[in-house]
Amino acid sequence: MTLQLEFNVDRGDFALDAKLSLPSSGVTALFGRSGSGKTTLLRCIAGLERYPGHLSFQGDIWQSGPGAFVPTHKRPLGYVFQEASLFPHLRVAQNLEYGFKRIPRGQRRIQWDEVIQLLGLEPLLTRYPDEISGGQRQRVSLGRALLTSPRLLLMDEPLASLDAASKDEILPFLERLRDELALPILYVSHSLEEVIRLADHLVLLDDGKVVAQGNLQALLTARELPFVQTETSSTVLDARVVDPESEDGLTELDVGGQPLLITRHAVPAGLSVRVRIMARDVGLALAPPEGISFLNCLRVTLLDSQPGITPSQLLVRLKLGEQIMLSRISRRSANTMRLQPGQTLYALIKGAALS
Amino acid sequence: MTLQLEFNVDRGDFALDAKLSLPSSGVTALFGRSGSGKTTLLRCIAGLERYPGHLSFQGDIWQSGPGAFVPTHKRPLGYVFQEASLFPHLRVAQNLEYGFKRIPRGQRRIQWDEVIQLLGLEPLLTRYPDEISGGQRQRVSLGRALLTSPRLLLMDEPLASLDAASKDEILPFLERLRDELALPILYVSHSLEEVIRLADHLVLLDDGKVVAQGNLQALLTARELPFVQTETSSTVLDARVVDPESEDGLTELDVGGQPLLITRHAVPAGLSVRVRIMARDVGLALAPPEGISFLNCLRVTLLDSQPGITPSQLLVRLKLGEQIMLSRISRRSANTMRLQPGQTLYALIKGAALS
Amino acid sequence: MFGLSDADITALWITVKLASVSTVMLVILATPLAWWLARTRWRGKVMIEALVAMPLVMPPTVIGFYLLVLLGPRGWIGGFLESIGVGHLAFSFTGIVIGSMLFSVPFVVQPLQNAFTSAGGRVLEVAATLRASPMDRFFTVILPLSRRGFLTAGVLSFAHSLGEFGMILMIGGNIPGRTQVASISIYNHVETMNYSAAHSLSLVLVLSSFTLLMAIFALNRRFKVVSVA
Amino acid sequence: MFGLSDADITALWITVKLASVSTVMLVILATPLAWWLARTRWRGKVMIEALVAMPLVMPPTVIGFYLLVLLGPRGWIGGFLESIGVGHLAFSFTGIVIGSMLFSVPFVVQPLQNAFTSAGGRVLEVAATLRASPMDRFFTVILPLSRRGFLTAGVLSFAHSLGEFGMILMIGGNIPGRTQVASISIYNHVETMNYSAAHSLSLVLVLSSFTLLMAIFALNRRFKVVSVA
Amino acid sequence: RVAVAANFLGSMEQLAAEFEEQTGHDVIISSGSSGAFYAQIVNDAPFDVFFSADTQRPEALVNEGLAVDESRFTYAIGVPVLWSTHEDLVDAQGEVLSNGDYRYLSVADPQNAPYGLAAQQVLTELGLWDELTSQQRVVQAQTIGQAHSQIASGAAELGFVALAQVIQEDGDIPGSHWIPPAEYHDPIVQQAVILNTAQDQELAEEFMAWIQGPRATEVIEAAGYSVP
Ligand SMILES: Nc1ncnc2c1ncn2[C@@H]1O[C@H](COP(=O)(O)OP(=O)(O)OP(=O)(O)O)[C@@H](O)[C@H]1O
Ligand SMILES: Nc1ncnc2c1ncn2[C@@H]1O[C@H](COP(=O)(O)OP(=O)(O)OP(=O)(O)O)[C@@H](O)[C@H]1O
Ligand SMILES: [Mg+2]
Ligand SMILES: [Mg+2]
Repeated sequence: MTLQLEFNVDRGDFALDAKLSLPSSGVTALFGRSGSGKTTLLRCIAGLERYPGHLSFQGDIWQSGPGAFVPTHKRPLGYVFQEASLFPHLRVAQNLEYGFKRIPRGQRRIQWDEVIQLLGLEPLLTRYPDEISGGQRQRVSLGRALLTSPRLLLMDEPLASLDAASKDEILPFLERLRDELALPILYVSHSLEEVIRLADHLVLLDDGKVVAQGNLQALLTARELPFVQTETSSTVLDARVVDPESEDGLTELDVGGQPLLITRHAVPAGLSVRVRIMARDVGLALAPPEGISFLNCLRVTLLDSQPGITPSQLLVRLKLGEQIMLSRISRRSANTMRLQPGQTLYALIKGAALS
Repeated sequence: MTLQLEFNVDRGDFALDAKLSLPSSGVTALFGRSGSGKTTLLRCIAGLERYPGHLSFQGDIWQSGPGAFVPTHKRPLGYVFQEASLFPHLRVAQNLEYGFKRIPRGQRRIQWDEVIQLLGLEPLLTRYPDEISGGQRQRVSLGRALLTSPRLLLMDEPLASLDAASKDEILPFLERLRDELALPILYVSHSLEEVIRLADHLVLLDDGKVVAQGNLQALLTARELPFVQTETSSTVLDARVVDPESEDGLTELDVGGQPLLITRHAVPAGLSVRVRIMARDVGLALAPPEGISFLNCLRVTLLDSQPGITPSQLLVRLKLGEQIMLSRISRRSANTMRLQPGQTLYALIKGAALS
Repeated sequence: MFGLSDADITALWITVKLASVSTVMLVILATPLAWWLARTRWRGKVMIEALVAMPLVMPPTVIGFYLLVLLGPRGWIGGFLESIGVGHLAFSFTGIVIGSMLFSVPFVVQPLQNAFTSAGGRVLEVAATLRASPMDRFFTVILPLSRRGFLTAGVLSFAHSLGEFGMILMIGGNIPGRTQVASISIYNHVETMNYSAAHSLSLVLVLSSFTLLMAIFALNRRFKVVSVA
Repeated sequence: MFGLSDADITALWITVKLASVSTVMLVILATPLAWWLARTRWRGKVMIEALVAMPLVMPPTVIGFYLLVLLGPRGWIGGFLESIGVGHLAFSFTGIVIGSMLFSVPFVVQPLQNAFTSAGGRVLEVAATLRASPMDRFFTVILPLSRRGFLTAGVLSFAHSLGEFGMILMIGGNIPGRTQVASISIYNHVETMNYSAAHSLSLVLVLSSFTLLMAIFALNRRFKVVSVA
Repeated sequence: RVAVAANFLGSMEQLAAEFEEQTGHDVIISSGSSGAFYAQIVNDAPFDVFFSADTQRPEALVNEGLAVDESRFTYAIGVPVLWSTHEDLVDAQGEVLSNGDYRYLSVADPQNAPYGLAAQQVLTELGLWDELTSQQRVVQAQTIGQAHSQIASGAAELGFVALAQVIQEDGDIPGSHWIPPAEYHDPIVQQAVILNTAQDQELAEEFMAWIQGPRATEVIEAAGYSVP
């Protein structure tokens, strides 16, 4: 565990009590409603607010008791603020250089050209912040933080005002940073899509309290947590690559002994991967159907069911080998099919994605 | 057509050429990549930028030639800025009152209490803008614009930094405004979800050019537009309410003579409604399958197919009566099923929503 | 009180009146100018900006001299006023108010211009979309955001009017009860080597203005510090 | 040139030197004070703020008098310097620089404090996360964003040093070539009814400072106007 | 309303008080520099009589028709004195000037203060002026009031001031002093004049007459001036 923290913020109306241990690499998503304390927590970690607490990163103590407090500029972190907050007196290039210049050449793990190119900043370099668009500002701000080659990256909704296409360009870059540099990232986002795609761990805040923290997969399917009840509720399954180059642009995986086909990815055979499946993409059948466009049909056991987000729906938990998968179906279908716990069913999976 | 506009912005690097006619009520979504000119267009409409062009709203000329230019404060519009931009010296309540006070009592069509309650602003009223969270600021900014009871509402990503739950509270409110006040809204958003839910019309900008504009339904399924090729590509179908209070919390509709079940809505029987169906939620079968959890199974004719967003996928256009519906299936399934244009198929629809 | 003579007390009273009246009037008059300077893109504005600083460059007595000529019965302004029966302005309270104002122009215009420059921008646009007319915007957005600028302008101008005497002496003529201000009295006490009277009057002036300023600054602290950035 | 005597030209030169040296030094010294005032939350800071305005409240000659006592051989400072063999500061260029600086303190501290107050906030936090130390942040963020404050501080202080003479005369002793400044010459010309000489020297002073200021303001325009808000 | 040169202000206050007591008239005194008064009077300053520190300005006012010629008279002749706060610095012959151990000698500005001019003449007579100025040892004050301050503060060890400034009520002079011989310098003649703008010419004349009377002369002489 890399980042150990415990903070007690008391602002009268609002109190944050957070005690967390975050892993030394990978992305931890910070999730919670507006006003639940996500930004406050990031600010405490960055040392921008000083409240009673304890904080250590990779063995270095950053804050402890009233005495020990490493000032922000000595913490090797990158912070993407919720509002872009560019330096208004500096051009985009100078904004980007600001942190870059302050990192000794030998410690630069993220390269200038790479960031510029991936974030599409080239045409903006000579502009001033008030001469670029909102999304462009956000990209510059992201680039600026990355160029300090941080050892810990704090991101407060870095992609909120970006269009889908830009996101699709930037997310793989963040994934690469996460994987290649083993850079721990704390990521605030309201988009479950983004979180599921990037995050390994998840911290759920509610009104300043940590409601849950842990493995993404476990939390997404936990009955008592709200994730199962959202439009985008999903499952993440562990799988093994069987044939990366199957026909029709597909890759074949093995999930608990059964084949699962996904869009082709350049992954070596034998690799363990994680697959994300949204509950809404999973249909159920009593017997494996024929002449139907669903690519995957997995044999599962019905675990239990609970009301879904609307009265017409049910959320069903299925057991696939040792793993749990969610399916959202209509109450009417469940009745028609006479579903019972323990029953063997066939899960028809429309889409699955590597995560 | 209420809002007629034509602008020619030339900023050297960037040129915006927009000629639009927008309807007198309903929501028009402004869609486009980061830097495509959405904000610029809104600013021109609000009169915050003055570029050569012509602009009239409900018959009033707001800008015409070099002479006629109605200043911003005389245009009865509400503007939600991309960055919340609250008055830093005023408390939240005073921020909200700022515009409200300036509207004669008789012209107030949107009530104070309603806005405060719906946006959950009550606990924030006595705070200053730098004492509330990012999402809270965004809500205040939205409330502030609404409280001027505008006759035209311009919104630049008003919900970007809000969590799903907050959005789910606010969107119905916006829908009500749209419907009850017949308030024309110009809505910038990167979330196709939001757009599909709210918008009737759509304007697609690319690098300052209007690539397409028109009916949402038509644009979403137009082959040449990028919408069909997104993760969330959808169809909007016209339907008629048959039985609003069917069993199991469902409402029964009629689409081109076939029944369609959706989550129950309080709509009177006989009403014409629009139903949104995402391409990814539509599976295909050669024959109506049995013992399966899909509620809806509609008979359709295959129109054509095109490559999907990944090589493993196909995007299929289906004819349902006179309407067109999209389905996204895997190439492998298409091969297995030997799909041919003109073939009769059964569309298995997982989820459908009134829009 | 502190061994001040009646004349000294009268002089103190006139000083305070002079400083208050000229500060208030100057701030009111300079605000539109500063606003215009902060907003205009006219290239010639640098001329006006430089001009604004000019009163500082000239020795007070010399300014006083030129003002005397201008406001006196043979000057343009004084002569005109004389001809319409109002009477010229030299040696009158109005005269020293004008002089004092002229002299404080740079202290008022510059801080206000700065404040207006940084208070502008986005919030003004927001206010416009909320139906505030330009005037309305100025009073409800710019003014409150420029509070510190006004504070500085007021303090510098007030304090400077208290201490200035060379120019006031010249156009005011040091007439007791009308244009004799405390600073001239102090000057006279020093000139006539009446050092103890000079000390006590100085002390009163300094202590009272110190207290006043402290009160103003303390009051200012009670407002929200709005750091726009 | 404009009928100026050699003495006048020397005086002009000393004036410019005095104004430049004292402005530069004052700005350097006042910056930390203004920064501290802008940042501290100490309740007693209002005292310091009020104190800063005090030099304005006193008539220049009177300040000059007290300074003379302080810097002269029997004063604390002068006495100390005398005892270590440096010599007291009355009637020296250093003395008038100190006087001039003291006198301009409010013009420099106030605008800088304002500028620093509004330049703070979020961008400072951003700079900290980009590894800039407090010093570094001050120089790379606060200073550039406070450009207009520095401009005002510099202009007011410079111009005021040009025009001030009551105090300079008192502690400087009007020694030609050392402490005789142009404003004294103008004053003398007026006093001795040598009005034409007064006019031309005034004109030179005003024109040259006008040109200088205009150049400065014009230069300033070439920077980006950063309206933080 | 009396406009009086600053160096005579102290005496004038005393005189005015006595005059008020004797006649019951109010006297309003404005003090300032003679040069400023001249400029003001030219611009219709509301004064009745003007007590200048010199002769040129009353003369100039008369020439310009702003003052009553017949009323011009010398009310006092100033006595310059070389003075120091040190008990033994200034010797009875003033030789300290040439061989004394001092760094600064303060004089009023010769260009506009008559005492300054007198001091310059004394030093020139002694052949020291050029030497001292070139050594930058002469410091000039705006007025003799300032010169006095410079000497009193010790910043200048000695300097020329008016006898009236240093003489105490009992006739003593603190520190050490030397009164240079009157022939070393032009007399410092201070003249007064009634202005044409005087509101009450007769009252002004009465006041001027009183100033020339024996009681006033006594006061003026006690203050350190000589009266013709
Ligand atoms: N300076 C402040 N003073 C007092 N309360 C504050 C201050 N800043 C934030 N708060 C309050 O603290 C709570 C947590 O704020 P925080 O910014 O951490 O929320 P958040 O989780 O980041 O929300 P969002 O998603 O809207 O950005 C909110 O209720 C907010 O109103
Ligand atoms: N003041 C300006 N001067 C010059 N160019 C500008 C200015 N403001 C914006 N631009 C450029 O104009 C283009 C359109 O900007 P605009 O803000 O309208 O984009 P947008 O569609 O709102 O993007 P986003 O989704 O990122 O907010 C961008 O390329 C931007 O860089
Ligand atoms: Mg936040
Ligand atoms: Mg935008």
